[in-house]
Order: sequence, then structure tokens, then C-alpha cells
Amino acid sequence: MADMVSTLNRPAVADREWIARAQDRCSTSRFLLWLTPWTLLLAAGLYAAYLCLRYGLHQTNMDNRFVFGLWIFLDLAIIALGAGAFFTGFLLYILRWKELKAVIATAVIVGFVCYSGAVLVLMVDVGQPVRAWFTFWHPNTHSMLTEVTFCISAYLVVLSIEYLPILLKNRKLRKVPSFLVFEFEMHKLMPVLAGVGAFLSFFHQGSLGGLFGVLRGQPFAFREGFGIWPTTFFLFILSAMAVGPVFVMLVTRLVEAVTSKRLVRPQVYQVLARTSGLLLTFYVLLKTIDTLVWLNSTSRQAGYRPWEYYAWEPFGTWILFAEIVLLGLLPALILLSPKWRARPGWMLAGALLACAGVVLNRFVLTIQTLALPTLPFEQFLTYMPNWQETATFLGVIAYGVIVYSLSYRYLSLFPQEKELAREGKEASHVS
Amino acid sequence: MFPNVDGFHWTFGHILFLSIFFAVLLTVGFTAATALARMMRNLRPKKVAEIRWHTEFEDLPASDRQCRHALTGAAPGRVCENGFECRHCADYPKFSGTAPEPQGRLYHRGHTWVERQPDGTFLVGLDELGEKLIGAGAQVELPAPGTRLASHDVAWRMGKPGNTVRLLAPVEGEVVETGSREKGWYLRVKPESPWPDLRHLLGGAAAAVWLDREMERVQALLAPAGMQPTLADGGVLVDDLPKAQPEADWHAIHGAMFLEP
Amino acid sequence: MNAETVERAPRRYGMVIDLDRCSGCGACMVACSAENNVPPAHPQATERTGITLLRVVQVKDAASRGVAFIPMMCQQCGDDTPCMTVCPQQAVEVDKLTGVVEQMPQRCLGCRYCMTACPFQARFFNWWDPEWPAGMETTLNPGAAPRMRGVVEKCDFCQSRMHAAEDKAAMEGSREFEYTPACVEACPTRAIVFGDLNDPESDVSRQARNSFRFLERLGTGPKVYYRSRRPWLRTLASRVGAPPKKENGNG
Amino acid sequence: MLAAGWLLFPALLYTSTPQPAQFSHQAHGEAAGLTCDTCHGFTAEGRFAGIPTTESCAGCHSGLLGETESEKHFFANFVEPGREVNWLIYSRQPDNVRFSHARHVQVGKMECAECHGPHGESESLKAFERNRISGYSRDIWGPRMLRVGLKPGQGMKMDDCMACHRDRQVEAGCLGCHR
Amino acid sequence: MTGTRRNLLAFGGGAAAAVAFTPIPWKLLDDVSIWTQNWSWIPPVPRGEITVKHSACTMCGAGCGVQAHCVGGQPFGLAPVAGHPLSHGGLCALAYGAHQMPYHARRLRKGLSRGAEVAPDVALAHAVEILRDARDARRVVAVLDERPGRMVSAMYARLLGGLPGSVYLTPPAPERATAGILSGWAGRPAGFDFEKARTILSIGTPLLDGFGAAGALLALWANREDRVRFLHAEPRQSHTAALADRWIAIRPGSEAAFALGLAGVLVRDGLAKAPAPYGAFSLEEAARRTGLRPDTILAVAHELAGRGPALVIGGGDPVSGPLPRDAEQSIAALNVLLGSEAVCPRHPLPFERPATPLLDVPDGTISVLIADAASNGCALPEAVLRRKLANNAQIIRLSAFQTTAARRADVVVPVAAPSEALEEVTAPACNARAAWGLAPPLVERPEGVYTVPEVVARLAEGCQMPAPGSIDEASEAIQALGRGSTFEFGDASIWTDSEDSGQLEFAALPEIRLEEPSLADGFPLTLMPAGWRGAAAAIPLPPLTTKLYQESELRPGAREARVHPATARDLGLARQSRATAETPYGSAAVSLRFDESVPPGVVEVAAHEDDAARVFALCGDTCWRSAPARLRRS
Repeated sequence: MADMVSTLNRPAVADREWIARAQDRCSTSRFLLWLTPWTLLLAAGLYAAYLCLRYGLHQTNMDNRFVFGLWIFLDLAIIALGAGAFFTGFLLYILRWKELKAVIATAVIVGFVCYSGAVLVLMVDVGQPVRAWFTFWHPNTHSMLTEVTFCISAYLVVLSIEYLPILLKNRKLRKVPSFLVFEFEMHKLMPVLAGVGAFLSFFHQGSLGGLFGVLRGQPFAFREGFGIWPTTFFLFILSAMAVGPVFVMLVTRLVEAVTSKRLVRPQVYQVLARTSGLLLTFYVLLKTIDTLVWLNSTSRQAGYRPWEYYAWEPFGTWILFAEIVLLGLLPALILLSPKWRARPGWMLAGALLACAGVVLNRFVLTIQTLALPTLPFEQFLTYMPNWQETATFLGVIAYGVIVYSLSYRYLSLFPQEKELAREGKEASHVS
Repeated sequence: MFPNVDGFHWTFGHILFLSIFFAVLLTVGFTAATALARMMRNLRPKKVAEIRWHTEFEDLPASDRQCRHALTGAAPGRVCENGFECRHCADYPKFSGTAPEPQGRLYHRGHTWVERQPDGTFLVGLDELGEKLIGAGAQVELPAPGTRLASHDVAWRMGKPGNTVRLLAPVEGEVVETGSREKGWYLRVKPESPWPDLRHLLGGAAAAVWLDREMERVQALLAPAGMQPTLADGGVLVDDLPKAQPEADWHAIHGAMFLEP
Repeated sequence: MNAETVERAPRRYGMVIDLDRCSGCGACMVACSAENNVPPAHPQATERTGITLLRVVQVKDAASRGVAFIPMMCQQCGDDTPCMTVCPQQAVEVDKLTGVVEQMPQRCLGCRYCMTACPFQARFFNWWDPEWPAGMETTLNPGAAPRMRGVVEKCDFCQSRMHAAEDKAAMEGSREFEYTPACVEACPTRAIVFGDLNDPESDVSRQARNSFRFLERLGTGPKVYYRSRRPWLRTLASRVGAPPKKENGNG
Repeated sequence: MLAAGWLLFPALLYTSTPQPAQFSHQAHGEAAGLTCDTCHGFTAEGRFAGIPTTESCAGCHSGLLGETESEKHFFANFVEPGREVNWLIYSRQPDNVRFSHARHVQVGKMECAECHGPHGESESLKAFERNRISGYSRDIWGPRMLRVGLKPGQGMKMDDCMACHRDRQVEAGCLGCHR
Repeated sequence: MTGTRRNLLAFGGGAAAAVAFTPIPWKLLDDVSIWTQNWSWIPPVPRGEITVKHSACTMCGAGCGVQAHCVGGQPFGLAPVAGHPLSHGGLCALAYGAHQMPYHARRLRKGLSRGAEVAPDVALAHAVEILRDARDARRVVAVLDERPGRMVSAMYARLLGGLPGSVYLTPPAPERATAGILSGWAGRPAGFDFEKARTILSIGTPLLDGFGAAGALLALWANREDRVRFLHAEPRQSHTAALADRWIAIRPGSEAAFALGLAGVLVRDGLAKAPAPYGAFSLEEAARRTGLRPDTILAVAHELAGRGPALVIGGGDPVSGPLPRDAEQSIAALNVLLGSEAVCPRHPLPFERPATPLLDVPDGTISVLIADAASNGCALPEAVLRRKLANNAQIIRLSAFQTTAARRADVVVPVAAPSEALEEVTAPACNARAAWGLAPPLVERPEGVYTVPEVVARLAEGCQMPAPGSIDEASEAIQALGRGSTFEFGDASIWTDSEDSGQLEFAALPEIRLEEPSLADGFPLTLMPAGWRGAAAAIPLPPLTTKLYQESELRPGAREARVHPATARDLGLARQSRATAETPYGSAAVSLRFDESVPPGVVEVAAHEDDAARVFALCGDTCWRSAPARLRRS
């Protein structure tokens, strides 16, 4: 019986070999139980993607006006949230913020999951995925999408190279000498990769924003800019950098909640929150200026009367207020002031609001731009995604959760986990 | 992308964009290549062992990495950053003063000991605490005579199926003879130089303090959460701990005690 | 053997559509679909997912109870053509010789970014594979290749007819040729005039002088001009974006 | 793997089927003194007639002129029953390509050999190799996998056309060659 | 064990790396991309000789000239014929899809006997048998011909000659209405000469949207400058109302009142050239019924009288049916009052036989009906036809397509689709000059499918009657006339008659009785079937016309109901997209659209192809033009 008890809340023997000794993980059966809902979601997503690839994109609710729908919105949102990878890497390896060493591994995995998820959805969303290499063979360097394609694929390569050492630190894989040495050497070269990752991400986060800023035909999205980049280019970078660390913090807090373990020291959260707060304030400031310039001069020159953008039913002026003030300024203030940041409840709320603000910004630029009529005789149209689109969307999220759960279980993502566990034991002695 | 492809025109935009993109690809490729090249260079067994020990040492929590001088009170609370390699530690002389070369059994932090023999070879064995931790009936995989060992390298493996522990070699040299648990020693090692530098091993007083500390650590690990730290009651450990307390997480305890994260 | 490479002066094809003559009969829409091998609608196709390279739109003016029909097709924008600058793999090119914005379904990825860029909603995506009832594929126009699903297509001023005219002119060894697109030939009221805007004598250039263009202020330089004696049409065309109705949309 | 890639793969990629009937350009060219455009002519509005029909062959071949085996086979299977020869055309381009022989030959004054290579002097018709995936003849991609140093007539892909257009500075937009 | 496995992995890795240096991945990538450009399920483009053939469009009866660009003999695109006497170089939307009709998804290549598929000759034998029984039992046989005045119509008439009590019918058509009544009154065929007219008033009929030779009229309208003024009176702001110089928005169902009001003004101000019909209205009475201001009616009347030769054209709508009898007669009467030279006599074609309008036949009299395949683009609801048939009546239908009408017929004989057989072409009934021509086939018929003359010949032979003759008799008869002029277009030819110099004298105008519109209680709205020429005709629409109604909002599509936003708001349906339309005769689910051009109080339900039967059922079997209705949230 004793043996039974011990295996109940500990991984099975075969499974144990893969898990580092210091980390106590739940039993294999409980882990599989945790994975099943997500695998089902992933299966549904794959089936929906199969339908779209096999029969064509009429399976979705998109049409000739709403050519970008739920999927492109998903791409923009998760790539913005996945910016934690490049920014945390940049802070840690380039600016030497040592505290972030605790979250760098989870940040890289969150980034990898977001980027690979986005690329997977793009492969389903594009009409002829087999011809994707044409963008590399006949690049149109004036197009923002070429820039996005180049940088996303390059950064995905960089991310997978950054993911490799974390993978190779797995207890069983480390037994292979070549893996061990390769991981050791890679670790030393990480700053170079972090720098390249930051450079690539700087461009493609920006060009994702530039995608909409250059649309001369859509006054709602068109922005003047510096040189060849519209202002949305810089706003997207800023908002991504602002939201990246906070999203990593949210993910880590979520993992702590799910596994009911303390994985990271509180100061790390404070550092992440403070950086995000700082950048968010800067972003909100620039965003307000840009909106004012856009409303008063850019769209006026294009002939679109500014108040007509928000004169249509669902998208009233509340959406502008929500994006800038409610989900922009408020979280910035919360994350900036140490007093609010100290209380975990408020810090999380601030983080959530910040993420929601950036996601809303992506939604507005994708969906509202297409909803507004440009020709005088067109109408304001609405769009609802159907089950195929939502299933693929949830499938990607399930894919992310599965990859993260596997990484959390078999790779040691949190260096401070052991110490915190030991301190936890002593603390429980004291308390 | 390439010049001969139709539609390629040497505009400034093209050149700038493609050159930057190729530069990025080159740097990424170059980093991966240097990592691979260095890997090839370091694949020699001696280097692998060193790297293995170094990475494993990195993963140990700070509390397991106490410097030997912290044990003896010379430098309280000091955490070793050097993988217990006192020979290369710059401020070793600062703390240790000119203590005489300790005699008799010298202990490696991984609970293996070494004893010089009159004929110049060294006997290597597992200390009493280690034997108790692994318990009776554990299989032992000893390296064949003639294999070369580096210090801190994996000397031999012991343990029950599914929970084998690797024991670290306290000294460099060539295995001459293999012993067994009954003999009280496991390996006879012929060192490269007759008088190797053994400063990285604990001996004499430091070893005693270290053994007591390890005893407390084992009790702390074995005690279920919420137990009060009792005073040292001088009790003697049971011979086969895993049999005595099967419900303990031996996987983790062995990891902690034998410095294997 | 190096053929003489005398360059013909590049043409800028354009159209002038007289909105007072357009009767909204839709003959141009059907003729255009027949010419470009556009398949009949898929049963589930709607006005938002169908392919009508030339779309006749009925507009009403509440004040004067006036009604007008506006044929809207690709305007072959000349100044930094929105769809060309955004296409990631150069599937869209402005032809230097004819000024027509060429859309290459063979290279198109189907990313549909050009469709967000086009303010005239003149680009259509093949949501379905083209299907013709049995036997109807014998009525396909040999001058145009049917497009596969997953690519964008648009009006290209009937290149199939231009090619035919080019071949006929080549028989006499000359590079000069004239041709009329399908919609111009099909219009019973001759509302559409087609020609080379670079040639000042052509009637398209003459009529283009006192006519207006849609979304002119966006600066994309469309090459399809519209004419009307009704002032409300001219003001409608000068607007960008539709006036919000009290309660919007149709039901 | 390299060997498989360079040798085995091309063999697997192409199926080769013999032509339904044999034809010697050489015999018709020198012996009968015919030029290309006698059989491969143009119509009034510039449409290239392509491969001659059986009855235009029957014009000269009303009876057996020579005694070669292939002519008897052609005569028995096609001329008498009046059946069209289902030739496998080496240079058949996809539907979306528009190659105007009229502009290239009449206006551009080009020779057939510049694109079709020595096909005009061929003794017999080589087997038609079809690409299993794209369905097009191997003569378009060219004999070698790497498409380097192709002589005229060995490749009819877009790059070959573009190279020739670039040499002659003849601007042809996308819709110049596509439809 | 691990040693070998690791070597295996190492070898695999090495091989994978080496593949990159072989052409395999790159060539596969290129070939697969080319494969996506030439999918096998995308039909290849036909290759061959490009030729031009001339023919005529036979989608409706207007006989517009058409030149077909063909590849290898197969037409791939139609174009108008400049200088054609009937179409004047214009075509309507239906024509440009006509070359695809032979391959329509609903093409019928086999016979149908009570809905079951049978071989064509079995179906024909079954038809002959029905006809023979009817002849023996001396039951009334009728032929329904949507395009009377052809040689085939004469052949039908000869076939009926041998059957006692048989009758040769034609369904209502806008072109034949007013011209038909005027011919009746004048005792000789009369027609309108649009070139001569300087003011054209159309009441309730879409003159500029598919009337007669649509292309010709539109060309006339486009090049009118100030020579011709088009006035249009209709409750709805239809296409014609939009294009007309002046749109007079009369209340639904008040066409007769408007015409009689105009007549009243003409007589009162002494502008009339003939005695007024009994019951002409005073101005106030007309204004009350039509909902117009009295001075509007005054202005229109003076304009008609004052501005040169005027024409007043009625005839109703090809989809929502003819106007009631009194309206038609009052409109025709206006022409008599105006006495304009634009209404002129017309030489009848030598083989022309008078056809009895379907609506004049007493109910329940016909026991065997032979329905001809030709279509004039107008709707003929099932209920209207069934009312004329006896209860055990049998229908023999000649049809090239599977329509609802074909499914309900007892026997369907498969005949040639448009452009599959040599067909006759006649001028629209309202033309001032008759015309006759031949439209050679563009595509050869599938085997087993008959032409109409063949069927008539076999029917005659089956009933041991004299052969009904053949089409080329007509050309001889026309040669015999020795007048008019012939136009040759390729191998299609068309002959137009010369002017008939005679004068039209009209006998006294008949008494026009006007019924009071009865408003059923509980049904506040008026339901009007809406559509456009060919939308609900005997033959389906060409496949490519889906661009007009399904893939764009230019034309109303199936299940679509339009209602004025104000009416919708009053009924609380402002935000609804789905509703149910109910009338005393039935109900139907519709998708609502709000349209200011629809008059308040009217709901227009689109009658479209197969769905039309459902909509006409809503109007009951009286005159299907409108029905009292109400709209309910569904």
C-alpha cells in the first residue's frame, strides 16, 4: 500500500527519468488528465483546419469585405503578447538585468508558442499555403507583409534555436554528451541570439503595425509617418514591448496557480511590472498624440469626416476611450506606482487590463478598418466567425498550452523553483 | 530574391532589405555553426565530464553549494561558484591559512572518499551516510579497470532499478582494480602524478563538520513538512533508510545528497 | 538575331462612364463574366462572397429621389497603386506599356492583403473552386485561363481581347492595335468609353476633362472617370466613406 | 542520398511515353525541301496553327511516298481512318500562359530554332517525358536538374523567356505572357 | 543498444542535411506550386480555330441579332450586331449568357411521363396517344404558344384545324396588350413606331427594363437628348421610373383611374381627337383614386397632347402580370383619343394566325393543352392556367429544361434548347413593322432531342392529319410578298416589312367599367410579385445572370421581400431580417430588405425561377398582380 501511495502523487517510474530530480511534478495519470481537454480542442482545431485546407476558405464566414477575420486578429494579438520573449531576452542578455534569469526560459517558450501558433494559423488562413515560398523568391520590398514574412520566419528560427538549449537540459537528453556540450556552448552564445531576436522582432512587430498604417485606401487605418514607416509601426513595437513582460508574468502566475507552487521570487514580478508600466505610459502618451494627429489632419486630408468613424452601431466612441484610457492609462498607472504594484491583486488586474488594451487595439485595426465603408455607396458591414474559425483559434491556444505543459513538466524552466520549494518547507516549519 | 530571378531590380530598397536579411541569417547561422564547432572541439571525454559537472553544479540550489570555509566558520554564508574546485579557487589560501595536508580519508562533497595506499594508489569508496542513503541490495556498475577518471567525473553508478545514482570521482587517475561493497571500497585508482593536489577534498575537522551538516540535511529532507527541528539527539541512522521510510521521495533526496539535480 | 526594339509609346488605358446613360440593365456584368471565364455563382455564394469583376451598384439620393447606376470595377490606379505596394510577392504589377494593374493568379498566395488595401472593393477572392455544369466548359473563352480557388482576381480591361488584337496586328507586322473590352461592347447605351489617356485626341481623354473620379482625394490616381449632369452624383463621388444612416444597414 | 537525389529522383519524377506516330523532320526538311511554316503556319488573325492536321498531311501523303516503317504505320492508323494524331506536344505551356507566335515570328523576326532548338533537324521524335506532379513535358524544365548552361531549345520556363527578353530589352509586362 | 540507435539517429540527421544539397526538395517545391496552378479539376481552356457565327437570341420573343465568337465551332461569347433592324446593336443581360443555356444544370435530355424519366420517343408516343384519345372523344384541345406569329404557330393552327372545338391560345405579354386591344378596335394589326414618338407615357409596364427589343429601346432612351421625353407612371420607383424623365408615383392598382383621369382632362379641354369613352373621370375623382395632385394629371395630359406624336403604353409587368382589363382598355383608349401618328397600322405576316388571349377563354373548358417550348420572358402562374383547364385535363409540354411547370405536366417531350436548332425570329408584337428571320443553330443538338416542327409533324401524323408544313414555307410566302427589305448577317438573315401607308380608323370606344378595389380586412398591405424579364419565365435564367441577383444586389433574388422602411417601422419589423408574408391564399417565409423606392403599404416579394410558383400561390388565382397581405415576424 505504501508503494501505491507514493506513486499516487508522483510520476510513474518511466516518466520520472525524464523529470529533473529536484522538481516534484504531479503523477503521470493526473498530467494526462490535464492534457486531455486540450488535446481534444487541438483535435477539433486540426479538423477545422483540414476542412478549410481541403475544401477551401468558403468554410469560414469571411467574405470579400472581411478578408481579415478572427485568424488575422489572433495572429496580431498573440504575436504582440509573445513579444515577452524578445524583450525579456533583450533586458537579460543585453542590459544584464539578472533577476530576469528566473523567467527567461518561460518567456522563450511563451514566445515560441505564440509565434509558431501564429504561423500555423497563417498557413490555414492563406488561400494557397503551398506557394508561401513565393514571398522569399519574389519579394516586394515595399510591402510590409514581405517584411513581416521575412522577419517572422527568421525570428521563428532564432526562437527555436533559443528553445533548443532549454530542451537539451532535460535530464535524459543531457546524458547524450554531444547534446550536453552543445547546450553548454549555446548558453554562452545566447546574448548574440537575444540581440538578433530583438532586432528581428523590432522590425516585424513594427511591420505588423505598418501593415495597416500604409493602407492609403483605408482612411481609418492610414497614418502618416517618419521615412517609410507609418506611426502605427512604432506604436505596435511599443505596445508589444509594453505587454510582453506583463504577459510572461501573467503566464507564470497562472502556472503557479495551476500547480500551486511558488516558482518565481516576487521581486521578479515587480521588475516585470515596473518595466511594463513604464513602457505602457510612454505608449499611451504617443498613442494619444498619434490619434489626435490622425483625427484632425490625416483623415481630414483623405476626406473622411473623423466623427463618422464612430457613428456606426457597435463601434461607438467608447471603443476609442476604452483602448486609450480604460485599458491604457489605467493599467499604466497601476503598474507604475509601487504602492499599487505591491498588492498582487492590483498588479494582476493592471497586467490583464494592459493585455486587453493591446488586444483591443489589434482588434480595432483589423476588424473596424474593414467594417467601415470607403466608397460613398457602401455600407457598414459586420462579421461573425463561424465554428471552423473559432475551432482553429482554440486549437492554436490548445497547442500552446500543451507545448507549455510538456515543457514545464520535463524541462526545468524555473531555476528558483528548488530554493523556493525548500524555503517553502522551512517556512512551513516556522509558520 | 536572387539577381537572376525575374522581377529583381537593383533598387536601393531591394539592396538594403535583402542585405539586412542576409546579414541576420548569416549571424544566426554563424552562431549555430560556432556552437557546433565548439561542441566538436569539446567532445573529448575529459572536457565532457568537466562540462557535465559544471552544468550540474549550476543547477544546485545555493544552500547545497556552501563553501568549505563556510562549514568551518572561516567564511560564513559563502556560496561556492567554482564547482567545489578549491584548487582553482583564488581566495582559498586567504581562508585556509597554512593548514597541514590532512591525512587519512579525504571526502568529496558527493559522499565519496579517497585514501592513499602505501603503494601510491588510491582507494575510492562510498562513505557511511551514502551507503545508508542508498540502502542494501543496490546494484553497482563499476567502470572496467583501465578507464581514465577525471575529478568530479562520474566514477560509478549504484542504486535500485529506476532510481540509480551516479557517484563522483574525487581524484583523477586510471582505475586499476575494482572492489565491492563488502570489501569496503569500490575502486583502486592510480593517480597521474604521485602526489596529486587534493585541496578540493575535505579532510580532518572540515570533514567532520561537513558530515554533521549532511546528517542534519538528511533529517530535514526526510522530515515531513511541518516537523520542528529537533536537537541533535546523537541517534544513529538506520542501516537501510529507503526500507525504513519508503514513502519519502527518494528520487529527490538522492538528487540533493549526491549533488545530482 | 536582335529584332529591332523600337519602343511603342506606353499607353495609359482608361475609361469614361456616363452615369446618365447607364440604365442598370446589367448586360456589362454578364458579358464581363462570360469574357473572363468567371463561373456561375456557387449555390451558397452571396453578394459578399461572389465574383463580379464589374459591379453595377444602384444608388439613391434621398433629397431629389434621384436614382443612378454606377458600374464599379478596378480603377487601374496609377499613383502608388495601393494593391501593388502591399502585395508581398509581386503578384500585382502596373504594366508599363498599358497602365493596367495586372493581377497574377499564378503567383497570388491568397493572403488577401491587397483586398484590404483597395478602397474601391474591386478585388474578389475565389472562395470556391470554379465549377461549371457538365458540358459548359466547352463555352469557356480560350483567351482567359480560369482561376483556381484561393487566389484574388480583378478586372484587367479584358487582356484576352487585347492579346487577340495584338496577334491580329502582328500578322501585318505592326505593333499598333485597337481593342474594346467586353463591357464597352456590351453596353446597349454606349455609356462606357474606353481608350488611351495618353493620346490627347482620343475621345476618352477629351471626355475625361470635365468628369470626376471616385475617392479622388485618397490620391491613388484612378483611371476610370465618371460623368453626370446631376449635381448630387458629383457630390456623392467627392465623398469618402458613406454617410451613417439613422439606423444603419439593411435589416 | 546525393546519388539518389541527382540520379534516381529525376527518373522517378518523369514518366516517358513514346509518341503515337513517328515523324522525321530531317527527312521532310532536307529531302522534301519544306520549311517550318509550310506545315506550321498561321491563320488570318494571328493564331498559330500548331501541329498540322492529318488531312493537311494527307495532302502530300495521299499514297505511300517512301517505304519507311513509320510512314506505313502513320498511313494505316491515321490517314486512312482519317483520325487525328494525338501528338504529345513537347512545348505545351500551361493554360495560363499566352505565347503569341505571331508577335515573336512576324514582328520579332525570330527563328523557330531559337526556342525549339534542333527539333527541326531531328531524325525521329524522342519519347515524351511528362512530369508526374505538374503534368508538363520535361522539355519545358530542361534536361538537367540544375537548369544551368541550357542551350536554346532545352528549356522553356519563365526564366528562359525573361533572359531572352532582357537581352533584347523588349519589355513585356506580366500580362504580356500570361492570361 | 543505445550505441546503434544513436548511430542510426546520427545517420538520419546526416542524410536529412544532405537532401538539402540534392534537387529533390527544391524541384518538389516548384512542381507542387505549378501543380496548384493547374489543378486537374479546373477545366482546361478549349483550343482551336476562332470563327464568328451569326444568329439571333431566342431567350424572349424580341429576336435581337447576335454574333457568336466560337472556338472550334463552340460559342464562347456573344456580341451585339450593329445595324440590326430589331436590336439596333444592343442586347439585354439575358443574351450574354444565352450561349450557355444548352449546358444549363437543369437541361432536360429525356422525356418525362408524369414526372418519371422516359425515353424521348416514348414520351412523344404517349403525347400522340393523348391527342388521339382527345380527338376521338371530341374533347377540347388547345395549344399555348408564347410567341404567336411564327410559321410554327401556323403549323400548330393547322394541327388544331383537324381537331373540332380546338383553340389556339397565347398567354398575356406586355408587348401584345395595348397593341392587341388597338388592333381589335381598328380591325387590323396596329403597332407603335417609337422613332416617330416625341412623348412616351408607360403606365405600369417596365418600358426601359426589358420591353420589346430591350437593347433598341435603351439605345433610343440614351440618345434621346430633348427629342423624346419618357414619362412613367408606376407605384414603385422601378428601373424604368429611375431612368424616365418624369416618374409619376400612382397608388398601387390605380392605373385605370389615372388613364381615365387623363382621358377626362383631354376631353374637358377639347384636346381629344375622338369621343371620350363612357365613364371618363373628373379630375378630382382621378386624383382621389391615384393619390396624385390634380395639377399633376393636368400637366401630364397637356404634355401628351401638346408635345407631338405621343404614345401611351400599358401591358403590365412580365413578372407581376398584366393590368386588369379595364386598365388596359382605358390606356388603349388614350391612344385613340390622342390619335398620334406613332400608332400606325402594320401588315400582318402572310402566315400569321390570330391567337386568342388565354384570359379570354372561359374557365374549365380545355381538356388537353399542348404547351410550346418558346418563351417570351413573361411569367404564367400555374393557378391562372389551371383555372382554364377542365378537372381531368392533361398537359403535353414541349420543354428543354426541368422547370416546375415541366414537373407538373403529364407528358414532357424534350426539345432543342435556345441556339440548338434553327428557330424563327419575329419582331415584338408592338412593332410598327412586322419582321421575320431565321436564327441558325450555334451548337448541335444532343441525340434524341426533337425540334418543335418535328414534334408537331409527328403529332399530326399520329392523328392521321395532313402534314402541317415546314418553316421554309414561310420564306417562300415572304418572297411572294415582294416588299420589305432583307438584312444578311453571316448565315442569319432577317426580313422587315415595309410601312403600311394606310390609316387607322377606330370604331366607337367600348364602355369601360371600373371595379372598386376591395380591401380585405385584416390585410393592411398590398403584396406585389416583383422581378425582371426572364426571372420567372418558362425557361430558366442563363447561369451567368447569377451575377445580377445572387452575387450582387442589382436585381432581387429568390425569397427576397422589399418594403419601405417606414412601413417596416410601423409593423415593428425595423430590425428584422426574416419575416413571413401572409395573404388570404397562403403564406411564405421571406428575407426582408428595406428600400425607399417601394411605396409605403406595399410589400414586394421577388418571384424568381422555381421559387416563383410559391410567390404566385400567394396571389391566389384571380389576377396575380397584387393581393391583400400582411407581414408577421417569423
